[in-house]
Amino acid sequence: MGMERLGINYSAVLPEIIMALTGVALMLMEAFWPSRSKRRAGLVALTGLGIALIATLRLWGTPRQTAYAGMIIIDDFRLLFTAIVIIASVLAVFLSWNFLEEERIQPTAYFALLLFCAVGMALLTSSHDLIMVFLGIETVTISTYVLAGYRRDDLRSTEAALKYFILGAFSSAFLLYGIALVYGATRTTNLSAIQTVLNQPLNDAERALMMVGAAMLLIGFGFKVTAVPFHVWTPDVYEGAPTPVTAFLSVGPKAAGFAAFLRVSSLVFGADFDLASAGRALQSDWISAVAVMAILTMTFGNLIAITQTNIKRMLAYSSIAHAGYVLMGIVARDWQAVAFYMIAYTVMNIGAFAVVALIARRGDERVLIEDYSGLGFRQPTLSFPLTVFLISLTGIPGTAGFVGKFWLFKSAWEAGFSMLVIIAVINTVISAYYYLYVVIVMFFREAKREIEPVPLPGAFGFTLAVTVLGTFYLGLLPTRVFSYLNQAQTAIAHLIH
Amino acid sequence: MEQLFFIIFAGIALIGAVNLLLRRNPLYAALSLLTTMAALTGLYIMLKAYFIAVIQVMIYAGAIVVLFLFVIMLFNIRVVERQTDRRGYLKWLALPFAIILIGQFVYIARLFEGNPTPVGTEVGLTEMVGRKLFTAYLLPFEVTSILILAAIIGAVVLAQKE
Amino acid sequence: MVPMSWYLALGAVLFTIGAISVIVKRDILSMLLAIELMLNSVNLTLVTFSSYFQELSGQILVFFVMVVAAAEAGVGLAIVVLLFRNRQTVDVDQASMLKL
Amino acid sequence: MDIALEAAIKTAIILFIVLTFLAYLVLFERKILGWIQLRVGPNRVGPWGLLQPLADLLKFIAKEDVTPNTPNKVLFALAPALALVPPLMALAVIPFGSTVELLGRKIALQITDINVGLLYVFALGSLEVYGIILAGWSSNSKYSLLGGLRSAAQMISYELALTLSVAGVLIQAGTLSLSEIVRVQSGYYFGVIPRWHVFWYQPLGFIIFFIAAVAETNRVPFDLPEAESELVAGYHTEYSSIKFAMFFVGEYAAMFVVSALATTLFLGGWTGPGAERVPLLGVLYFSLKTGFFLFVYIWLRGTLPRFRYDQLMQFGWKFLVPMAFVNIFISSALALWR
Amino acid sequence: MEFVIHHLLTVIVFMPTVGVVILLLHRLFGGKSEALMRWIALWVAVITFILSLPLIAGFDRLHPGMQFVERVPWIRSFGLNVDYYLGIDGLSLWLIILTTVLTVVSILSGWRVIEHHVREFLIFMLLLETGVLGVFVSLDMFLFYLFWEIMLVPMYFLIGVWGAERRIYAAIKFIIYTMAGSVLMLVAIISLYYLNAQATGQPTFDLVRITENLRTGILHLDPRVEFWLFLGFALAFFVKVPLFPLHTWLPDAHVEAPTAGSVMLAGVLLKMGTYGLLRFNLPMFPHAAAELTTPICVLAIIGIIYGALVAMVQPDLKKLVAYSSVSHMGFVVLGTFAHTEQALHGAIFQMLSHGLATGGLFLAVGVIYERRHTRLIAEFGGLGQSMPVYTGMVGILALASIGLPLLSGFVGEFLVLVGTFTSPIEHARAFTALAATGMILSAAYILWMFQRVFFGEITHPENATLPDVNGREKATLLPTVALVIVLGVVPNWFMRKMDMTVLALERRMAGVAEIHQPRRELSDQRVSASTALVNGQSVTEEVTADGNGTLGN
Repeated sequence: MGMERLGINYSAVLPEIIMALTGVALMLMEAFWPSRSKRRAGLVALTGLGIALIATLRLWGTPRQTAYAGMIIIDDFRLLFTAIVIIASVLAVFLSWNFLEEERIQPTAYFALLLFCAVGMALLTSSHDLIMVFLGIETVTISTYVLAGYRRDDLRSTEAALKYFILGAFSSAFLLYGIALVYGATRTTNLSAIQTVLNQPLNDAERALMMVGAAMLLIGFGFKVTAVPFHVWTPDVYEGAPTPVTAFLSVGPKAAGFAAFLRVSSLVFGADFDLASAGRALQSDWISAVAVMAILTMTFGNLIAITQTNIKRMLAYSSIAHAGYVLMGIVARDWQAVAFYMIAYTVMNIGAFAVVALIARRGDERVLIEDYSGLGFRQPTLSFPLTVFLISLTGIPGTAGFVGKFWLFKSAWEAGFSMLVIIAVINTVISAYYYLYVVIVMFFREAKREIEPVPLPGAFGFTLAVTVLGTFYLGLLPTRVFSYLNQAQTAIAHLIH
Repeated sequence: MEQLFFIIFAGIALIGAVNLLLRRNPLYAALSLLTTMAALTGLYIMLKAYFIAVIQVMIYAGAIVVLFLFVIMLFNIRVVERQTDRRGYLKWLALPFAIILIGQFVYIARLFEGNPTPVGTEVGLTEMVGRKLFTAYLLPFEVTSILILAAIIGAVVLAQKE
Repeated sequence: MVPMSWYLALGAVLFTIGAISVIVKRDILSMLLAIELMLNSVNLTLVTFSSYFQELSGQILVFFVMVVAAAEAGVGLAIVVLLFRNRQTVDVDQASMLKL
Repeated sequence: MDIALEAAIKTAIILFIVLTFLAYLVLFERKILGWIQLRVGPNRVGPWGLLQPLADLLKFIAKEDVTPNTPNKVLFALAPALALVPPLMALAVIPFGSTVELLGRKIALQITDINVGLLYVFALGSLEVYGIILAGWSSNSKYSLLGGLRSAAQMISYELALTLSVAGVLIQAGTLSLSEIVRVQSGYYFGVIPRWHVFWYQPLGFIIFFIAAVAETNRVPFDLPEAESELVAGYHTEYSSIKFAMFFVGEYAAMFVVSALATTLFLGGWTGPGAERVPLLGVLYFSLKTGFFLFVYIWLRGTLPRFRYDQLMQFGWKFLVPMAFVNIFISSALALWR
Repeated sequence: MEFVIHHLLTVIVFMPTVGVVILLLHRLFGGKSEALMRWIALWVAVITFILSLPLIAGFDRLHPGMQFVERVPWIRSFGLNVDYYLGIDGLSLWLIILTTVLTVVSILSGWRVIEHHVREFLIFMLLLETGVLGVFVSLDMFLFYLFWEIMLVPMYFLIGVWGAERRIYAAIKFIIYTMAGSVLMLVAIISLYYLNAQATGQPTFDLVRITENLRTGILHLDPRVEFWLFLGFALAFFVKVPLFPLHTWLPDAHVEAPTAGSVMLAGVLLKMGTYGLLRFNLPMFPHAAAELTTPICVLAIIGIIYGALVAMVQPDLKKLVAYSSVSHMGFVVLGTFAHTEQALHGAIFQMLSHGLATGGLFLAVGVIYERRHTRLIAEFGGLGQSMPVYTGMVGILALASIGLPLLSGFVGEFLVLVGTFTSPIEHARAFTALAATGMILSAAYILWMFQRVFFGEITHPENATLPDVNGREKATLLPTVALVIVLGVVPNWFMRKMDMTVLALERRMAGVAEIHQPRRELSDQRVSASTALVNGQSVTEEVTADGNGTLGN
């Protein structure tokens, strides 16, 4: 049994290998070279992520290929999303810098978990088999359960971890049952093989299994990407988890979840099926289900977000709403739009959470929107970036959020979902209310009580600078990123027809 | 004969599951689950999935449920006394939900009745499983090591005392 | 000869019972146990398909499910321990500073 | 039907022999402990105390069976059975000797040879903890509970090392069937040294296995679950009469199974000079090797102090498990090299 | 200098942004002097104004197309062909000048009033100018939308931070209304883009190209689609104008905004709405425009009368001026949809006139508010005695607002009325009559207000000692006063520059048959007139061979 037949290809999983080894190295460092210095652990983590990012980018342009007996696939889609999740992880490392110090948390295990989570996310973006999808999701969620509960002496954090865990495991069971039923219908778990099977007529039993299986998969993915009505865990977890972790949760695992969702949707359900085939019927059902989910998600997320008084909860609901926008991209089957939106969302949301983390400070004490009153002119170094991010989240032109939204809307419109687009733009207006409310509180209200200014540590300064510049760069000069995406399109044109 | 065995095992499994649903003491719930698992082991043997049958006992019964019992005993959790109404409505939701789900599944399952292909003989052997695990499923197998490592670190981090 | 549908039906019923238990139970440990029951029913379904189809990947998937179940149980129980230490209860409703 | 009948007869015979053996094992233990402590040991009932086991049995049966005020009487009664049954069931796959010819039939001296034999034993071994845990919980006594807790933690921890230590053997033997494993070990290298795993490739695995096995059976120096000086009698504090006897027998049965397993896996099982031709000789070899392990058990009890709980855990996780991994690594390297 | 000449529009649009950068650098280097900041901002605004003057000189009034064109590819991917595409025609030319003038005036008006967060105030003012100028010069729909929305942010802050008591409510209302309108426009832009790409195979946001495609029929729209697209754009613009039922944000925003904000809002921002109508709705969707003429005109008339009536009962000066805006902007909409040349001329002219007159009135209110910290009409009276110069200036502005001949308001409103009267639309005469009522009402409330504030006895003793306008206030009021006079005296000089644009618009509407059905003869006349002009136009095209109308011409 030669290496070729197994499809062993180390360079294909090099980013994962590097990150996993870095995680292990961190743990070993803790054993043999103990220190509570966050700097050393952080630098090791950053180095690992940086090398992994380089490894990912070096793969750019390699022809589309599967590896490990069809378990994973290497294409530009995977590389792009892997790059996104690695960048999200890098930003999360910067965000955690201070948090670890203030909470006196032992840093190595934290960073190791972050890296393992990154491994899971990267695998998720490349999985080409339902088994890999399942394992990738589990690797991500198991690490993040722990990260969510990392402030161990704080009840909110513990409860967040608990709720996340129970609902996460619950949804995993649904996902798994879906996988089992799909396997029962098609006798395989490989995505291409499933597509081949679906391109033929199935018998009644198999079709029924496929339908229910697809519905279960949808539930499972719905949980992972915080789509309504499977979003219930999101606000609590986002509120309770330590803010840097929340920032990470809202972008990294979500991007990875969307990658897997998109992969499954597009490869299994998005192909051009013969008219008589089982896939055709399934495809339309799937798309309309996702469309309904998108509408519910964005509307619900935005409406509830208005009523929130806690900024973390507000951002949680906003994150749900944004998931709704991204689902439009899945409906439109335009993965580049989704990819761009996730890049934009990563940059602006991490930035927003960076400010929130900084203001919340030790023990997540100042997280009410009221606590921001009078911040505006007193600390422009914080309020200005936050305003930029909020404006970008609203989707005002000139910022990353606008270009991303614009593209999604355009794709959905071209795909013929004009109603969806109209609902989405109405939602955008709704969202303006609560995003700009924060701006109001910051700039238009006087401080209720005297607050000492928050120091701006270097790591945060760097993060904020990068994210603000990124927001404007993506908003004003997106051409370069577009052209990368464009190249990718030609490389995997057959992924979505 | 085989059908009789199936009915016995399935009956035990169902009793265990229903008991799990009804019991309020987590200890009894755990033991009910154990019963179900034992019955499932019997079914796996009937399906000639020997390897799965054995590791079912080893992992589920031998590790997971023991862990549960350990935690239950650690906190010496007795009956959860309080009866709250907050989730009462969920119970009423659950019943129709259950009927729909079960009906749907059973309907689908019945569609399969037409083709009772014989159960495989070769497939369940440990050697076959092992061979496949280390060839086609090599990468997932390796990924589980990361997963378990993350779980171990996580569990230690969370549960350790300062 | 036991028809395949019997196994599948049993799996479905067990899954449903598990799902309902997760919803109606109030203490975390029972919820976790119910989730394990759900995973078990998935396993039964997979093994059934695998045996009847004479196709091994179902059983391999069961293997992975068990691994994941063990890992999840470990982390989940660690969270329970932490919660108990912080709050002396395992009742989900009790442990609800955060709104549901 | 023939096969079933044959299995039933074999089961009955083996159960009878082993249980009798276990009864006398208790006597031997007391005798040997006595000698180690420079005293005589039991010597009143029968010559050299040989009827002592019988007397013990009568006493167990005659004593009042006390059930404490427990939340669940069923579990309380079930626990001893759960402790006793798994080790006895494990006997089913242990090869006591090679094949004998009887009434024109070839009869293997093993109840059944299933191809996942080793895993079967481990599966049953992992069930053993339930008896102890449930006993500890249902006794409604703090000593029992602590004993049960300790036992659960200890058995889960050491099961890992135990299982991992066997992986080396599996890599060498390439099978999970116990009789196959024995067969692999027959023969000699250089004409003199038997091809037992303990000599070839697996000495480290053997050591780890035996240490972990002692811990798994809750024996000194790992007898924390029943540490009499701390916990009265641990998980079986509240048990008396025949229920206590079941725990008692269960523990010794577990010792026996583990020893037999060690024999089979590492010491070549029933193999030995002439065992192929005279099957009963094989049984003798098997008994001698197993007896040696049982003696070591008793010897340890006579000489070693008890671990502290944290030492126990540290030793298990930080020494045995890593060493088991090293062993697997070495074994794999050797297997590839060969 | 070469760069400035060839990229004049870019320079004008981004000059204020340069000012923002200077102000930020000033902060970075620890500059604290508020006076210096004010001077920086003022000079930047003045330079912008001066730079915008060559536009007038260089504007070729006979050239029918876009002038001072700049075009650079910007985003090119996935069929997202976005260009950085600027240019002006007769419609935008004067609006740019209006913007640059009013910015200077606004910055001056905030000189003493704005005491806290001076730097931020100036930054937002300059950003606002960039946004507004960008809207007027963008010829790419994507770019247009970008500036359109960006402009909201500084205005939001101007109202929210430096406004009066209910500023937060006003700011939110302002932004939600405007955004709600503009996102629908976004949908319309996307769908128009998509339809155009489908029809021509060339995806582009190029406004001129798409308009041309629509005119020539290369891109043919289904009537229903056209109707919805029209509404998509129109709602955004109607909110901005504001047309009657969508106007409720305006009084709040005006009243709460600081004087400078009100001036910009009334003077420039409202014009963006009517500009959009003229730029998008009329030339692109003439059929829908024709179809919807009657309801829109009705709404415009309601706005005119309703605004005037409400203004009449306002006790608050600023509210009065705000409602008068609703009324006056109604004229612009009416003129826009009357589909005659005069009416269009009048509408555009009224935009300028209203910008100056109302802007000036807001400045004037600001002047006495600074002194008395109240805007209630009842608090004043007899100011003519204590502040004669001020009274004179306000008088001119008020008369201009009423539409007294020889002042700017007269020209615009008169042309609108004449144009509407001769308009082929249904009920044209009734509309004219009602709109004329509005004019009379406006005379009533303005004069009544003027009388109550400036004439009569001084009822409140503190008014007796009010100082007259100082030099800075004169500097703010004078330009507006002067300009309303100039506009009123030599309207032709201004209107000449718009001729070609208006003609093109008119012809576009004339191509739509149905409005002309009631009066076929008239339309025939017009067509012949147009043809004559077209011939003349082709001649001029040869003359201005390079066609770009840069300064060199």
